[in-house]
Amino acid sequence: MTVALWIVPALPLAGFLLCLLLGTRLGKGFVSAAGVGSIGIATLAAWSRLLPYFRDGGGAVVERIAPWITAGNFSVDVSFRLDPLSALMVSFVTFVGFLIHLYSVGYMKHDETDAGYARYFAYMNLFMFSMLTLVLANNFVLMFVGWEGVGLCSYLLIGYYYEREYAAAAGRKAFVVNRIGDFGFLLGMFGVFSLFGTLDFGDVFSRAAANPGRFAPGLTVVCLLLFLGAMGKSAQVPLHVWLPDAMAGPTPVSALIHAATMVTAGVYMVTRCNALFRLAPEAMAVVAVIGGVTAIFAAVIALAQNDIKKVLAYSTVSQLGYMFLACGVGAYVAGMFHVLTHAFFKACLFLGSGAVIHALGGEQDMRRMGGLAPKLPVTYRTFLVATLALAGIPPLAGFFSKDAILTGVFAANRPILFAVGLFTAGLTAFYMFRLVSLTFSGRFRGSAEVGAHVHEAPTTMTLPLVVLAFLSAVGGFLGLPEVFGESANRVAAFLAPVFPPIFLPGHEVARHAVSPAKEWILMGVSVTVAAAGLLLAWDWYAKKAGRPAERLAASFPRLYALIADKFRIDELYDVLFVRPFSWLARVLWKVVDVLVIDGFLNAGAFVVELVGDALRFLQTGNVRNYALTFLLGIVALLLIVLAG
Amino acid sequence: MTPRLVFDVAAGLAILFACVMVVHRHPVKSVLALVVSFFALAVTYVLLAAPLIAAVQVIVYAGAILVLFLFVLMLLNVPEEVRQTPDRPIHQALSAGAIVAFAAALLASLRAYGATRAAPSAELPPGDLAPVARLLFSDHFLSFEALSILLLAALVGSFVLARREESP
Amino acid sequence: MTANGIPIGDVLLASGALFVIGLAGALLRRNAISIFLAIELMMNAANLAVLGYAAALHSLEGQIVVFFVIAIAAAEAAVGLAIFVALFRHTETIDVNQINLLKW
Amino acid sequence: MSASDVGMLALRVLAPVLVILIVLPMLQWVERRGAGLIQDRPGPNRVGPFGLLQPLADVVKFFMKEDLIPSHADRFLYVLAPGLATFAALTTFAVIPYGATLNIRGNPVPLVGADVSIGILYLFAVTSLSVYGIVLAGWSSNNKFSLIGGIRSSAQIISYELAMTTAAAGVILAAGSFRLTDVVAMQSGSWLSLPYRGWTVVPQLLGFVVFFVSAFAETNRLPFDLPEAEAELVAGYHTEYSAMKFAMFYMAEYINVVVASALMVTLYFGGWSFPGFHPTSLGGVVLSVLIFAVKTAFFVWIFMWVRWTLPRFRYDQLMRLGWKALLPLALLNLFWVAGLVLWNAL
Repeated sequence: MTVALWIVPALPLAGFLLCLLLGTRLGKGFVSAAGVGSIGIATLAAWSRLLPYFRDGGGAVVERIAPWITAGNFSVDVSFRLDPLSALMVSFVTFVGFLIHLYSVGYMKHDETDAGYARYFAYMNLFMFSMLTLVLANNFVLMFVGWEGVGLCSYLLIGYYYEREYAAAAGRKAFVVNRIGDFGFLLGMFGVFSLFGTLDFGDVFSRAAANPGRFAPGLTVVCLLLFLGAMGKSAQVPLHVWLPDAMAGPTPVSALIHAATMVTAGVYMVTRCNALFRLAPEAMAVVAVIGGVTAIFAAVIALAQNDIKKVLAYSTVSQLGYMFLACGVGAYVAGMFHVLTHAFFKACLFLGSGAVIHALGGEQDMRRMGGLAPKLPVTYRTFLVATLALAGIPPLAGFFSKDAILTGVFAANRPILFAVGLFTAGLTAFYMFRLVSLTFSGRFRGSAEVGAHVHEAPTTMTLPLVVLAFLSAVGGFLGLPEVFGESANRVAAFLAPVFPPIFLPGHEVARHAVSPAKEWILMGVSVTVAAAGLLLAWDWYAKKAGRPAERLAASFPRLYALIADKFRIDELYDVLFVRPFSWLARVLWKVVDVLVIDGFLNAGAFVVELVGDALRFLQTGNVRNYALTFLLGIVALLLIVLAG
Repeated sequence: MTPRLVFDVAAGLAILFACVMVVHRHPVKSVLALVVSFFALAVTYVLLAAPLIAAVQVIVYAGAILVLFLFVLMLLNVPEEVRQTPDRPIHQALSAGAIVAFAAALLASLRAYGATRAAPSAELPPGDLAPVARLLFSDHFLSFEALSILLLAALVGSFVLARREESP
Repeated sequence: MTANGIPIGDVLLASGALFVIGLAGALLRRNAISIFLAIELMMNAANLAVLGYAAALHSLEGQIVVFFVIAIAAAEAAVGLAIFVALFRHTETIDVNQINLLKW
Repeated sequence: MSASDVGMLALRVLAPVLVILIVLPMLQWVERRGAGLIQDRPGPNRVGPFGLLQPLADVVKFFMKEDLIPSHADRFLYVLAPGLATFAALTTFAVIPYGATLNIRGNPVPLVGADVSIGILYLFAVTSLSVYGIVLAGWSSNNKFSLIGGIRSSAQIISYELAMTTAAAGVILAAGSFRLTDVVAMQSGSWLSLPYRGWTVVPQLLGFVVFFVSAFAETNRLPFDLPEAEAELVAGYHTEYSAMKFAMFYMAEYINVVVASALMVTLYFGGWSFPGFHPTSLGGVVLSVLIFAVKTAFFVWIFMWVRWTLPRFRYDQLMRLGWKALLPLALLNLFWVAGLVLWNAL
């Protein structure tokens, strides 16, 4: 039996409605069953469809549910699309989503009231619905619905602890920054429609591929606008500021939304539109540069952060930069592959950090951690595996995906970007091992009281950790480099249909751009760099308890302060945008609203009052007076009629 | 007795008792005068080939509405209107003037338009009910149903209005 | 001429007379119920005119109209009298000169 | 209109009225003797054989008594009220057919006062006017018992008129006419045919029951004689009346009983008709009048029988019965009849 595609997003939607409407009344047991169960069933449903698809491969399957908007020659359907790209996304979105929901049961159980618990799972289910809609959409409009849906859920879940001022502010910030990106996406969508006359993915891409010369000129702008949307969603410089703050939400939220799935929607969208981007080399260049800058910029900031989740957040930003770097140089497969592996290990890292925070009763500052390895054995081991994967140590997943990206950049003949990527790889290894060292090795630096209560997380939390760690370890074998054989890169082979051949001079998809020898050398270099960063961090923080770093920071105090303050981007925005707007708003309020608008109203009211004061003497309350007046009016009318 | 004569007598009675109704200071007597007036009107309706309306006039107006008036008057035990020292003389004078003006205007317009605008017609067959009923339940069916809802609303409304407020 | 040899002008005259009488009652009486009665009379005067025209024009629609007017008068009387009962309970009078609560 | 026509008309109208006026005193005798029978006592038996002349003696007494008018009463209305009551009761007879069609020199003469097309409407119109007699009597007496009796009566009559009219609407629906001769004609056919042409009481038993009960309330008879409930209101609206005026109320009540009975016979029991009986000759017509009289007498007797058998209702029970039981039942009956008519069963 084939499961219809719409079932997959519909199940989380049902879970959302159940949790929302009945959750508070029926209690946590019901919410757990409905919230996690719906995702579980959706995962099963999706995989029952995906397994044959992975086995047999195949082209795009479009399932049309209903016409949605029809106006003139503009028509939009509610229709879902299953092709290798969406299949890949759905496979890990459902699966990782399910694991994180499972983890949430253990993580949220003791913290929240019934109402809060129901709210949490309702939002999470709504998020899953939106994300799956985004991924499975067959046109830009439906994708935008999912796009906005995930943005909304992100906002709601960041502000989940809305009673805390900073959480509410972080949610607001995420929303506002995302709006900038969404604005770009909308404009890009309009551009696509004006260029192609349709918003259906299949039609747009086939038209673009069939007649590249005709559309190429306008596409640069359209692609840049679309990429603006992707920048907002995927936290690329300079719209990256919301993601670190988003850590104010519960940790499973950070893992699911702000690491594994939602933030990669931008990469997914750019990859989905590769047929357009490949026709706009200037836009591609911008994507690559923004990606590279974001990668190194965020990695540098991550070096100096002390909050465990902030480090991971900047790491996420940095890795997203990698993905865009890949897309920008045309290595879409590598980018998507990194999306996949990143989902595994970053989710694992976030969930691991959640376990640590959980164990320490809410403590997030690494300066008050340390020596947790023996107390949290499962968490420590899984965390270590995920860290090694992220750092790019073979044969773990991160190594292969990152190597694919670097190879792609190298092949695209972008030496500066390659250097940036390589250096970032080293930084990544460094800050991740700094994190591991500070957290798990050495001695415990927190208060004795907290230390006494440290305990391993419950099974619902450790099970997802183990599964994700396992996937982080072996996930890389799905996309072995080409040196291992022509068909070793299963991901590339599987995704091939998504990249339609475009016959335009200078735009052929490059294959075998790098010789096997060069490829081996590149691997060696990247492993060396990663290992160097790793060992340095190990040496500084595990063995010497961070003293070299302190010395280094002391010798460049201003630079260190700048990095620790995240290059003061927030402050810059505050001066550039927030304050002028706030000032303008005050002017509008005090002057325009109070004086002009209210003034008009008050003047009108004053006149009415005056007139009313004068006329009220006519209202005697005596019905006979009214009747008499009435009659006099009629007599007058009759006379007019008779005279006329 | 020709119909013409009957009409004149009935209309004359209607007008006469209408005058009595207005002039009489006791409300109960007023109601009774109005009953007679309406009864006479019913007779004119019969002569105008509308026997159904005549019957409805008697049943509803004389039999129900005016009984209701009587009922309320008896319930409230409304006293005779006492003639106070001139009751707002300006109002009375103005009213009288306006009424006279209105009557004159009415008469004038009657002369100008009334009689001439009606199409002359032959003898009307004695009113049969079936065509009226058919019209009522086909063309005016919706209004008829709306009317039933109005009556229900009036029933509920009057009940609510007249209910004695329960003492707290 | 209308049915049974009765001239339409006579019908209208009778109707007009009744209407003016009703008008006088409505304007000059002080008892709320008497005013109400006068209004009923005015309504009947209108009915008479309508029936007169209906007979003259051979139209049954006139009878329908009057039928509806009578039914609505019934509803109006029920509600109006209920209001008077409530009012009388409250103010102990139905002299409209003394019922002038609805003023500024 | 020739003189003989006018004479015929006068005869047609006046004959039943005269008959009733003659029969009325006898009814009183029947009622009192019946009461005696039911209550196991002799009843009037002094004047004449079996007290047969008692009515006559009563009439003489009523004429001879002093006619008092209370000083605080509204004289005009006080005098008008009994006349109004009697008049309203008598005029109802004008439209009830009391016999088959007579054939005089080729001219069919239906035995009915006035065979008008709105016969039943006329009946209800006059019935609704009969309230005035009672209400005015109660009010003009200027006596609290009378007033309460009058108000009760008007409320009662208006309330039950609804149920009664709605029940009768079923008959009108079946006959397709307001004309009472049509109603009788409808019931003088076959009981076995389809559409059914027998007495209406069979298909409309529910309607008849409602009409029957309402008739008691409309005539202010026990068990619904609240307006004159002697235990609480002395004698209700006619407390202050005496002599001939009292006699007129008394007459009005009996006329109403007869009219109600005649109406029930006409609407539900085939009027003057009888299954298998189709009068053509003069003798047949006379027989039809007799049949009508016997049927009516039967119902008159039931009125009396009930009076001496059933206890009185309480006022709120009376109202509740009228509004909450009889009216819905009458509506139900109307739906039932409408269904029958729709499916050509009537």
